[in-house]
Amino acid sequence: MQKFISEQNLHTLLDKLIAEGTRVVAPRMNAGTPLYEPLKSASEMVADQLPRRSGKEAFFPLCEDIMTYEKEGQKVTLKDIDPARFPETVLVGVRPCDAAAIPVLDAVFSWDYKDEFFLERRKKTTIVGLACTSADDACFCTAVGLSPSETRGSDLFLTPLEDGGYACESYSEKGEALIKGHLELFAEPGNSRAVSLAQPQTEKFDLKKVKAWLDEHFEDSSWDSIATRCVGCGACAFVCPVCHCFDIVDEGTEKSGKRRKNWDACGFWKFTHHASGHNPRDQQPKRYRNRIMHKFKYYEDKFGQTLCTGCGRCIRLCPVGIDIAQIVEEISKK
Amino acid sequence: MCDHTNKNIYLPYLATVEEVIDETPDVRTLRLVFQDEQVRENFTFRAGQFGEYSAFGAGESTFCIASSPTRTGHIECCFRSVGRVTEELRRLEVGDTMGVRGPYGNSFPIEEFFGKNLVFVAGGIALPPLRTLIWNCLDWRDKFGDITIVYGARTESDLVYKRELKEWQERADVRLVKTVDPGGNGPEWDGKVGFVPTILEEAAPSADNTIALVCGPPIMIKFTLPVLEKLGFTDEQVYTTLENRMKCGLGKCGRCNVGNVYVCKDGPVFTAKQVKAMPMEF
Amino acid sequence: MHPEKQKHTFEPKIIAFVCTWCTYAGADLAGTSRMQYPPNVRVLKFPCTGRIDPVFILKAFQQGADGVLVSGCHPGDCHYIAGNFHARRRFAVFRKLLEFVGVDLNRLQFSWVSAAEGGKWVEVVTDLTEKVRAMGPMTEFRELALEEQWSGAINTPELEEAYNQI
Amino acid sequence: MTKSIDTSIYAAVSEAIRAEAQRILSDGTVTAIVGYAAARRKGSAQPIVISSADDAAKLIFTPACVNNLAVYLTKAKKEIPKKGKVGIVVKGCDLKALSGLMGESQLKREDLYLIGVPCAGVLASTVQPATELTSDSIAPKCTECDAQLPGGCDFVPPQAPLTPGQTRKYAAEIARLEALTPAERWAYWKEQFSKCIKCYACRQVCPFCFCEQCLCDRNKPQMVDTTPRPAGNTAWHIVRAMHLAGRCAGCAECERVCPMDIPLNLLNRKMAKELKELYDYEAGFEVNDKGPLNSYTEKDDQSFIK
Repeated sequence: MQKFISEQNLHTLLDKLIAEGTRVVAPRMNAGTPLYEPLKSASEMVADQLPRRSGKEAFFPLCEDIMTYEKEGQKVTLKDIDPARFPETVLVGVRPCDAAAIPVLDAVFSWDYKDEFFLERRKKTTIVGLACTSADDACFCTAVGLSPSETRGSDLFLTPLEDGGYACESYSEKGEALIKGHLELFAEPGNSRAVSLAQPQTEKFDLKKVKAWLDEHFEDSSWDSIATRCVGCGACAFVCPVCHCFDIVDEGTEKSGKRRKNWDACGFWKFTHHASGHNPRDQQPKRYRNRIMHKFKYYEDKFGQTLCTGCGRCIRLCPVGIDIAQIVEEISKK
Repeated sequence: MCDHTNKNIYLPYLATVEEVIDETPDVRTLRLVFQDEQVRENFTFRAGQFGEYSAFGAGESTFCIASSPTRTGHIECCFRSVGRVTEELRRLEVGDTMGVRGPYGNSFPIEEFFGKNLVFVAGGIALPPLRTLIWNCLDWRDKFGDITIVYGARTESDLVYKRELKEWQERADVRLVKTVDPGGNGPEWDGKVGFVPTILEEAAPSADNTIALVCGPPIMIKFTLPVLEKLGFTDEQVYTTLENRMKCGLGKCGRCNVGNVYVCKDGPVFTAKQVKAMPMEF
Repeated sequence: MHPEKQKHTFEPKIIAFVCTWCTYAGADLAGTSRMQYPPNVRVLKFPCTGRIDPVFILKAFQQGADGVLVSGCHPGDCHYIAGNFHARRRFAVFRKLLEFVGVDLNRLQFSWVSAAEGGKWVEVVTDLTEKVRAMGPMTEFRELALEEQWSGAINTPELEEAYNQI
Repeated sequence: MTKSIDTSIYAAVSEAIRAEAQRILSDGTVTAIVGYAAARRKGSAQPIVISSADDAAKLIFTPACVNNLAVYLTKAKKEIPKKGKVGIVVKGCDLKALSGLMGESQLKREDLYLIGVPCAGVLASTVQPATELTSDSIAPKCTECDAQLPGGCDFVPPQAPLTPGQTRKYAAEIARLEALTPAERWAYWKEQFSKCIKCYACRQVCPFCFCEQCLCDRNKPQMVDTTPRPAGNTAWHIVRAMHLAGRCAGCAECERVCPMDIPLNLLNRKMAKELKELYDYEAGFEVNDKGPLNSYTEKDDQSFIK
């Protein structure tokens, strides 16, 4: 379904949704940092900045409770978290690189055992993508086969128009339902052209070639030169739209507390450290190798997808300037 | 509260500690009974599978289910007290409640072992993952040929399941070769003295129609595999279980992988052939 | 004869980190001398004030203390010669840090109480308890403990109940 | 008002670094040099370790050379070979960190060959690496810099940086916060800390966070909650500021690398300010065996103690 929505009507739509009790999550400024966060009013939305953290947070929170426990003498009572309590959400202004990440994550959270925490949020969230109009030289969505107008993952996709407002196309029943529920705010598509979209400068990687090299080069001296400078923080993984490793910890007192699931990163030494003291990935280059391998080989092996959408966040935010686009490009040329 | 139809895959079953057995000064066995009647009746597993055991307030740890699937009504876990969770589990007394998730992972293909001789090779705290299979096989004794168990630990007191070792030693249908590392033997020691790979070579079980099951610290495995090869075992005849740090046990959390193999889903039981095909990252 | 116990609407929880050689002995003296002081204080004994890590103070506030007292030997009297001199600098700086983060320093008291100063112990504990009582409960850290990242927050009655019990 | 900053000396400085690196690697003075090299993105730079004289040509110095390379010489980075003498390119602020590490017996002066860099400032983390250096785009730490010309190095290019007077950004911000009520300050930090994602980038880049196992990675006992919730985040940042008090040399790496823009260096600057007032201590180029928090005098202030 193709429609047009004016900037003002978009705001009206969001305010209406908020008033109805739907959680509207969109890029907004939090103490000077753009983040996807629930809006109190549509006017808070900042559409022109790539949020510092990706949209995965709406489905796979930074930290969430998975149960509570209470001890009384020898007895323990557990309380489950009812996924039915997750709020209905509309995620608006999502960059194509963030939206495309969500179907990639579906694979891992729904193979074999089903992670209802992710899947239930997924079910209850409508993703409104927004075509991307500005790229810097860290952006490389085009290199991994996506683009600033990529609609994968979006239920509804907005493209800014030259004469103002947005061209609006639905790609799922959820997207269609959002339009139909508020038809009065949408108009028939007009003749205005789309504004010129972002043009990331990175050339397309030959991902097959990259994988073929990775298949053969688990042991390779280049891992050391790539990752010696890595300081072992989790910044790249935490800002990544598709990194999905997590930890499970208990927090509370002797008497009662919660079990929580929170983001973890393969860059941490503790990630694979055994209680015995043995660590299969005992050096930083081994940990960084796992990051690259997971993204461009393991995930491909297991789920037939690339675990990277080229958002460039890890490049911009790496404390020591590790540039995954450059690394993969070099691999593709080997 | 916590029935197995529950959709929350991270929610454990509650289990009561029925018996506490000290195996060594720092290794303890807990015998557990599920509190929910339905779970108690319907919980089944296969030898080699593992569970996630909770000490509430401390977290979860991963161990194999150490009891035999043929002994129903309870399960056992056996662990060394080294970290926050295991120390907390060690504090549990009879009647206390803990959590169990599982069974997870693959298992030993026991049906394929029918009619064959079995050689179990274990070191230290790595006997429990094989003990589940050993009892499974002993309970179905007539389905297997000769059964040899080579088990070693650093010292006499580090040997786990001492009562069962005695029982196996006394059985005519099991050959038990027990050993301790040089210097680990006391005056009463009636077993061998030497490292497991050496003792295995001495014991020299025939590779003919035989399956070898190896579990132990990485260093023991490293030196045992060549010995088995020397004795004529092919890589398909040798099974081992891998131990990696895990959190979810469900193929989600992303830390137990060795290359593209998720130990929690594709393992923990592998043939030596599979292990050799993996990158050296375990 | 016990004096009439006064009824208060708010009984603050005070955690006292004390050194075993002086203040603990001082508190003991207060007890054996049958001096009265508020029962709000929970005493934790350490070998020396030098062993009292600032993180303990933080943890106490996080776990629900309304006030924290740190007390040890007078300067020059340290059983380990200089433990309290080091502690003095550390706590001077830690106070400034907490103040900068926005913790009201009236909830945190340091003192030197010797083994002979049962009376001073009573005075210090009473002063702090009454001061904190007047200030009301320490809500900052408790509220913080209930806060979730927006993405992980779910507001269910069961959870709220569970929270309230923690 | 935006004032431009003269970076014309950087080209000559880069040239001098390259020549010196070439010389000390080929004559065997050092086995490796930790320096900066250009990276793919326009104007960007990244740390590099070179061990061959042929690679000396890769070394650069530009306003994008923001890292404090001292972190690569600490225990936390076991991957860098520490055989023989190692050369390192240091700005004044980085040199203070090295002096601190020497004071804490983590490094020996004789194992290092210090290539000092005259520096007029580097770029803030909030701007793209190709941005021109101005009073707006400059890193906040550089507005308070008193170490444009490092002292006590083995080699310093002869150029002298020109640094116009700057508004001291941290001093101004600390003064602003100090003037608030405790409740207002608490609200400020609560908002900042709630953004934290516990990526530990602040810890990993800090030259002084060289502990084999951080207090926060230990779970017996679990002193600080590991989950990235406001409570654990606040505890973590308080603990870190305390552990750095009297040690932090002001390189502001923690703040630069924070992906969530938490003004972490404000805490460290505040601590430095207090230590200056209380014990007249300031991080500098000289090596002190004892920092202010592992020494004492009998006359230290105790007005806050009953």
